[in-house]
Amino acid sequence: MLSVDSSLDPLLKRPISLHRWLGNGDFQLLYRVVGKGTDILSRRNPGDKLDVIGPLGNGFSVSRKHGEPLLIAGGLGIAPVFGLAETLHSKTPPLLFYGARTAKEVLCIDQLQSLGINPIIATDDGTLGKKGNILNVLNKFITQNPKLKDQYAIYACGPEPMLKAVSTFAVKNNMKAFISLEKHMACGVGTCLGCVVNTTKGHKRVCKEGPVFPVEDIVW
Amino acid sequence: MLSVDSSLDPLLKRPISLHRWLGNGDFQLLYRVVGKGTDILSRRNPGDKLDVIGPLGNGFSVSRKHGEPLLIAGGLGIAPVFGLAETLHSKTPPLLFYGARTAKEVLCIDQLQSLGINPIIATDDGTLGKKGNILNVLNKFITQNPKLKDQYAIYACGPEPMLKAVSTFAVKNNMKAFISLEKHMACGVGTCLGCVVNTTKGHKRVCKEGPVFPVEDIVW
Amino acid sequence: MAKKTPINLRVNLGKLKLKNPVMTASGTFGYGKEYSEFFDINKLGAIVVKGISLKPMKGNPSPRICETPSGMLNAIGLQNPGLKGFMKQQLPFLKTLKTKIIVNILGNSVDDYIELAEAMESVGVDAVELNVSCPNVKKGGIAFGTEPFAFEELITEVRKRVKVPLITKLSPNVTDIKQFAKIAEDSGSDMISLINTITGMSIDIRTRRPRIANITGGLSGPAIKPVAVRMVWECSRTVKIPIIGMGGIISPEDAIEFILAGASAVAVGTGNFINPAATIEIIKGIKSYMSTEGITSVNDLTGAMRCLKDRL
Amino acid sequence: MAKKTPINLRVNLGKLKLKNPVMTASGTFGYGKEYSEFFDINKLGAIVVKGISLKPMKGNPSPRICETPSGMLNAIGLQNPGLKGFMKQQLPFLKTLKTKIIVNILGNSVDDYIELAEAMESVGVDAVELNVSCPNVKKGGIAFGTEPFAFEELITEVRKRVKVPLITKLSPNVTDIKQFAKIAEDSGSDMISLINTITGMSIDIRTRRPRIANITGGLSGPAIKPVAVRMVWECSRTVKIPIIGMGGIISPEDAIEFILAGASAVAVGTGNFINPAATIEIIKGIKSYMSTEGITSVNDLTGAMRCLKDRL
Ligand SMILES: Cc1cc2nc3c(=O)[nH]c(=O)nc-3n(C[C@H](O)[C@H](O)[C@H](O)COP(=O)(O)OP(=O)(O)OC[C@H]3O[C@@H](n4cnc5c(N)ncnc54)[C@H](O)[C@@H]3O)c2cc1C
Ligand SMILES: Cc1cc2nc3c(=O)[nH]c(=O)nc-3n(C[C@H](O)[C@H](O)[C@H](O)COP(=O)(O)OP(=O)(O)OC[C@H]3O[C@@H](n4cnc5c(N)ncnc54)[C@H](O)[C@@H]3O)c2cc1C
Ligand SMILES: Cc1cc2nc3c(=O)[nH]c(=O)nc-3n(C[C@H](O)[C@H](O)[C@H](O)COP(=O)(O)O)c2cc1C
Ligand SMILES: Cc1cc2nc3c(=O)[nH]c(=O)nc-3n(C[C@H](O)[C@H](O)[C@H](O)COP(=O)(O)O)c2cc1C
Ligand code: FES
Ligand code: FES
Repeated sequence: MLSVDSSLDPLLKRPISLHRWLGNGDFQLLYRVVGKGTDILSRRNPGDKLDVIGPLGNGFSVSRKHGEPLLIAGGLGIAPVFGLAETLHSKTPPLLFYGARTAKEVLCIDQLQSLGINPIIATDDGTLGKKGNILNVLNKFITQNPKLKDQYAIYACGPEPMLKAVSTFAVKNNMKAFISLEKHMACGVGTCLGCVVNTTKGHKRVCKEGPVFPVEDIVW
Repeated sequence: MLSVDSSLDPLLKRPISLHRWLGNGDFQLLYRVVGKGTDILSRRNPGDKLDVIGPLGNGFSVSRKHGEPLLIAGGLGIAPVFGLAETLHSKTPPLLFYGARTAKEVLCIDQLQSLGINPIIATDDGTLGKKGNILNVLNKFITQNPKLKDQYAIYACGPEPMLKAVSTFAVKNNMKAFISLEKHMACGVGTCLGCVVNTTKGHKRVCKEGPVFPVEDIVW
Repeated sequence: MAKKTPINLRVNLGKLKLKNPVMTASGTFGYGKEYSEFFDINKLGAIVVKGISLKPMKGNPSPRICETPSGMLNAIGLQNPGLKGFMKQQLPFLKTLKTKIIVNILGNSVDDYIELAEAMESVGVDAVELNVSCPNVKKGGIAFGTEPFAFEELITEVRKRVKVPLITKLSPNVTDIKQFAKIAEDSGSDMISLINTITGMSIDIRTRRPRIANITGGLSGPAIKPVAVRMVWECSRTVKIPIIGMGGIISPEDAIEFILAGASAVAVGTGNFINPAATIEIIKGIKSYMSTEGITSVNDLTGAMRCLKDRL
Repeated sequence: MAKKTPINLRVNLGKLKLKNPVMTASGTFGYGKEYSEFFDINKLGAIVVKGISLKPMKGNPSPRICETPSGMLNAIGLQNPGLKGFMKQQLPFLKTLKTKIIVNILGNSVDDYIELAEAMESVGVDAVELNVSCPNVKKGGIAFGTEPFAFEELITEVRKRVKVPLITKLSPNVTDIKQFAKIAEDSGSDMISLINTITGMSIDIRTRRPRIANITGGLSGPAIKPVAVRMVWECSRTVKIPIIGMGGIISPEDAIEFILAGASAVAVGTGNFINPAATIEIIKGIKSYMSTEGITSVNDLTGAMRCLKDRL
């Protein structure tokens, strides 16, 4: 969570995923300007100080016992997914399915390739990779390689409709899947109960018990 | 009046005097960082756009029929007083009494001198000019040159206590005096009635009928 | 290709017909002259002028305003030139305008209001807005707007005497604003406007003095918008008369929010101070929102908020 | 040279003695654990925990919060683990702390409150805060905090049954908060805390849906500070019992403003979200203000606003 400036409007900190750890306590964030807060953030100058608390919550934790990692990123979901890919690349490079609205919004491709990862891409307007929804691409891929179902576990981040589709896909194919959720947040540390998601075990805080949840726990 | 940025906090525009007209519609402002708004203003980058309405109100209007101009500036009151000095300098350079807290806060000295104006300065801590209150200096000056009373009219801008002292001084010495007042403002154009000063003719709007008033009109 | 249907911004608030739903809030637009230097004020749906009392009022001492987080406090104290002063100094200019003129009136007794309303009707203003946030001298100084019986009597009596469209401006400083909306409707008010300012206060910790001379003042601006939207929504589910929504409107989005909550028209107050052209930009913005959303009449937006049934 | 008098931050709220006047506001500090990762929460004057009901409550559906100008709306829906859950999961940790523990309780009937207050007293919490913003099921769902008779009965009955210091938390959604302050005092409440959130609402104009699933929510944060300061001031001139002031406090200046207005202690709510160390910075800031101003006991600041007599 970070404050974009010290003004009281916007008031709340913004939740942004850790994109990359650079060592020495340095880190990178990757964000899209969508509203007032991110707009102000984008106008801050190099050297400016930001008020940041974190890292918060659980993050993706990959266990090979679930299978090899199959990553899915939708839009800015690439921010944490790339970070995950980077920590994973030492072993077999993970599979990455990456959907975006248009070619321009497909990010980190060079860095991914330098990690040996060749993402399978789909864009809504077909300007890069397949045209259409990345879940359709994944569906086709798994239908053509049904054995992969048992070898892989899914780690996904993206907009809610995509995560719902991932959930349906995982259940249908009986695959293990972990998704990183977005909810509006106030405190970011678990005290306000503002960011809850309905799960089979009751309301869970996305900022504290999440943002990553096994799909089977989520009650959509 | 200017907006320091588009955030809703701070909400209101800030009143800042026109310091200098540079021609071609360009102008300069001279301001002190005192709070949130001026702080944000001071962090804006060259080339940034500001939302400004003005010029508003009446400004100093010097008429030689009142006598030669004797200017008094206190602190940032130099901002409009300098502008006035600049428009006046073609004829006999005006007298300028200039008080500030400390040498560092004495501004525009080079420009004043290039206009042929050698201000009489007083600082609270004595780091430049006389030590103490500029009104004491003026008092002594007039006591030593009593004839000047009839030749000069006063134009003053500065903090309220100084303007009160100017008022007392002018009344005592039977001199014509015009003072530029500061009041908190919301609209700046005369509609909110927030900035009124009590005058012999009822409440007057500093943003519209002012900021400059003849001292004899003000009911302190 | 089908001809594009033109966008219709006209709204009828009972007999009061506006070319668009955007008006100014009383006390923030003077008597129109000042802002006419900034834009063509004839483009407004209506102009609501600063509150007028029978006798001239000097108002409160200075300081009268201060800034608060995303808002401001004011205690102007209803400074105004009085009925005669208004007729002489302000009305002639207002009469030249090609927009509706609404006069906000205030008094300390029912008779004051009647006299003012009759005077305004006689000179042909388009509507009268009752500012009920003033103390009722007869009832020991309790404001008309927070005491249901005084409130009811006021509207009933004024209604008996004038035919001019009556707007009752509701105070938000009450436990249940729906109650007042209902009384206004039942007592013959043609519409209601809300919200007036919320009473607040601010202290300068260095001088230890209140930041405004009157100690308390009225809070306005974006800070109060969520309260205002809620109250408009509550009232719109309670009464059938049209609602003029206000409280913190600066942008077209703000105005649309009030309309979706149930307002038939909106008024811009503090927003004029932040951006003198706010009203004009709001009119344009509503239009472009409607064309993006494929809505042809602004009336179709009133109360068009969607929500899950089980939450109502 | 004279020895510098040490600055005394201790305040006595009746029997409840605090090492300093800064506490947390219910619902914004969980049960203490989360913020203990950020700073030593033992430094706080007191911790007020999230409201506890007899049975666990699941709370409202998502979205539960949204941002507004200088504020936020929340409709958490009082999610909490219930009395048993609290005793088992939260109390053990709270018991290890070296600060006062205040439990905010809520119910739908007088009996609920009594049972909760007795349970809290029996486990030795330092004070109980009555959250009266809940609907009174017996009285047809009207909130205890906005209906004077239900309010009076609640406090009177709870008071009869427990000796533990009782704090009544006032709702700002009333016409006259002084009335409720007085009833609280007369009914045996040891102190009052105010303000709870102001009901508000926000609509997303693109989806045309309310921004929070519950439609309306409670407005908190700096936006409401002027309203809160005004209400604290009004109450402080009405009752003699100590007042805990809150509503939009983020900085030491904010806290001092409430104290000058008449609060004996303050609570930080939304401010914790903006700056997790806000409370600690406020304690430091009050201290340095006092030393600049030459004030040795924070009690001397309570109600120390100066104002022109003729405005009172
Ligand atoms: C756990 C988590 C991780 C995230 N990581 C990233 C990231 O790495 N890069 C990135 O670009 N974005 C990320 N987001 C989304 C990001 O938080 C929002 O885009 C951002 O808060 C928008 O702020 P704004 O002021 O520009 O937009 P506005 O729409 O003006 O914001 C208004 C309010 O809505 C909230 N809000 C708006 N969009 C979202 C959203 N999608 N999720 C949660 N709250 C939202 C804001 O925080 C704010 O409180 C993440 C969100 C979450 C919950
Ligand atoms: C007619 C006029 C001309 C001015 N010209 C200049 C100038 O040329 N240069 C300059 O440095 N300053 C000038 N000032 C003062 C300047 O407006 C304030 O210093 C500034 O508004 C402070 O804003 P802030 O946000 O930094 O301070 P804050 O204290 O955070 O402001 C809070 C509120 O108080 C108001 N305020 C604070 N100080 C003053 C003040 N002295 N007068 C009026 N309102 C105030 C602000 O406008 C704002 O609404 C002028 C004031 C007036 C009325
Ligand atoms: C400076 C000022 C003066 C006002 N004067 C009046 C008035 O004379 N009569 C009235 O009914 N409302 C008056 N109001 C209230 C506004 O009309 C409006 O109801 C309120 O400010 C909320 O809207 P806003 O947030 O858009 O300003 C005044 C408000 C302000 C800020
Ligand atoms: C997320 C959230 C949850 C809250 N939960 C409670 C609660 O359980 N009980 C209660 O009495 N007040 C609750 N409140 C109200 C606060 O305690 C406080 O009275 C209010 O927010 C005003 O203070 P602030 O502006 O500092 O937040 C809650 C407030 C927020 C923002
Ligand atoms: S953001 Fe407050 S609990 Fe998650
Ligand atoms: S600032 Fe509004 S009338 Fe002067």
